[in-house]
Amino acid sequence: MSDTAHEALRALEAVIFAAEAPLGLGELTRHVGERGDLPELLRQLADSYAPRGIILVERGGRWAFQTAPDLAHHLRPTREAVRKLSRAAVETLSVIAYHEPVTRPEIEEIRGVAVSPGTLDVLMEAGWVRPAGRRESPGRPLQYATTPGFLAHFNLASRRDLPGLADLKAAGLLDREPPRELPLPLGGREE
Amino acid sequence: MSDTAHEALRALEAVIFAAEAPLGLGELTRHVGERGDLPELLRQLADSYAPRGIILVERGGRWAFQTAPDLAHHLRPTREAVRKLSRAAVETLSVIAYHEPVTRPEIEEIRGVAVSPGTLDVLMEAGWVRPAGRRESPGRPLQYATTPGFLAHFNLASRRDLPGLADLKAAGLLDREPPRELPLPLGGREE
Amino acid sequence: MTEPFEDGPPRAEAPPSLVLQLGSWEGPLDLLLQLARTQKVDLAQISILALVEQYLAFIRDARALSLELAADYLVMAAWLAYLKSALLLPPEPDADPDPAEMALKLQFQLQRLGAMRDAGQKLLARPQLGWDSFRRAAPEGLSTETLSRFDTSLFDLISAYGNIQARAQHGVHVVRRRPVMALDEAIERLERLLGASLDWAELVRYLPRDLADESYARSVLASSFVATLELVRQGRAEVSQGAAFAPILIRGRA
Repeated sequence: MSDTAHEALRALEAVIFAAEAPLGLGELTRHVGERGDLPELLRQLADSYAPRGIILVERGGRWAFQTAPDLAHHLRPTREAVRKLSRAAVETLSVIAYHEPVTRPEIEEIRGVAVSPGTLDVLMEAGWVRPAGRRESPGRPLQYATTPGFLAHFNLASRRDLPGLADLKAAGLLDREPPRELPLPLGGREE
Repeated sequence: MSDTAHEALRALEAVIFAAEAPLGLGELTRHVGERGDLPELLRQLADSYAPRGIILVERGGRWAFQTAPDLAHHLRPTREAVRKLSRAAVETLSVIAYHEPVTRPEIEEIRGVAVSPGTLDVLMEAGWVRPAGRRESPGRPLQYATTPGFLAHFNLASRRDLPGLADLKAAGLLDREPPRELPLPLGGREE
Repeated sequence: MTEPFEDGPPRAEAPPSLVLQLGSWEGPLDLLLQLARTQKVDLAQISILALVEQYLAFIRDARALSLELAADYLVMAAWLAYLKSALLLPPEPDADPDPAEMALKLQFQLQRLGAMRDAGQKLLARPQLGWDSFRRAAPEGLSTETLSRFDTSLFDLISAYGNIQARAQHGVHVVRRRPVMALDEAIERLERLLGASLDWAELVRYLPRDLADESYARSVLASSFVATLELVRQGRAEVSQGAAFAPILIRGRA
């Protein structure tokens, strides 16, 4: 490659790199001056970047650098974080598991406190709860039920494997005093 | 070059290219994974960019792409972007850079005048100077040091690249304490 | 050139030879450094005695011209005058502080300030980011996406349900219905009965008779009295009482 062509390529890549937006041929010429066959130079530059992690692309007559599409996972790597469910969420989940399909007012009646919108979202995000159609009753409220993912996570063959009230009583889980730190349901809103 | 090394270089260049600020080895590893000798890969990548209009630079242990300095005339904005620093600010900056971490009384002793309120503010606002903890000495005075942004702005790979640093050190001019307590009557105010 | 003021007002005579630019020095050390540099030798080889002479001469001239000098310039002058006399005297072995050492320290300070000043200029001469080299204007940025994995055991689940049931058992509180006549009911009833009668009549005549439940009878009386007041307020009834605790009379208004 000639020295002039090399210098033209260097100028082009610097200008495109530092630009705030993709540049058209006119803007490129204004920055690097008349350099002969600009489209041909841009093609050469794009070729030289093709195998790299940064590539030169044309979009509607404008040129810009971007990262190679196959490397996107390095720019947004995922990380797994273990999160604890809030007590409100665990309770809501248990009510759905024992009573499904169940509507939100029913969950609230059983728990004795209102269910905040975030609680059901978290359970659906966890993949344990799904909307399960509407109840054919006044207001047609949405019903909720558990998912196969719920059974898998808790190692249950089916919902029938959940201990019944009698089992809970026998296991002492019904007679326990409520935990000391249990917030009083003043005003009826959880947490 | 092996395919794995090639892929590692591609991932590195994409991540550094997309980053909003220079990246250190830890951040690079988090994004591209364990890829063997990262400093060696970065050196290879920097070499491959050396003749280009975009270069890979190390600034205080962090890596970034920037345009080659000799191409500034294609890129320089028409307006004056660099604000003029006062003589006091330039001198205070060099005192901090060559003596860091350094307290305000030390800066004042070296310069022979009090540091006026605006001077350190301007340097901190520029992102070149930061408070760097307190000296464990009577009064626990606050110390100042330069930032990675300072190295980046002046195109220094590390503080070792400060102009004339080795000579000044050899001449004993960077010693914190002068040979002995000096009874010089200083304490004027700078303009 | 006969007009005396043609070229502007008369000027004071130019100062002798030394050009005084007070205000352009950043303190006495700065002035000393500038004077030292006029010696045109390495600061490490500077003649402190000559430098002291220069400084004192400068201060003398400034005072002769009645220029206002900041106090620290004068303090420095006094100190340097002392240093000068100490340097000129025959060396005294026990002098404290040792004048030669004081001179060395002054030299050190000048060298150090000179070095920092040069370093600042060298820094500014370097290629600068945003002027000589440029970063990307709008990088995409990196981010890490977090996938949540929820950690809840079957025990957590069933004990939570147990807690709900336990709460329900402990917490049931039923408020027993108390026999009352609601205000709405009393208004509606009184309005219906009054509509037929435009004659004064005692309020009690309009109340249901044979009320076995004492507390219900009191509720009926209270609600009906309030209902009366409400109908009067609406202009649909009139109420009258002859004296305190006398029977309350009401009638409807057409």
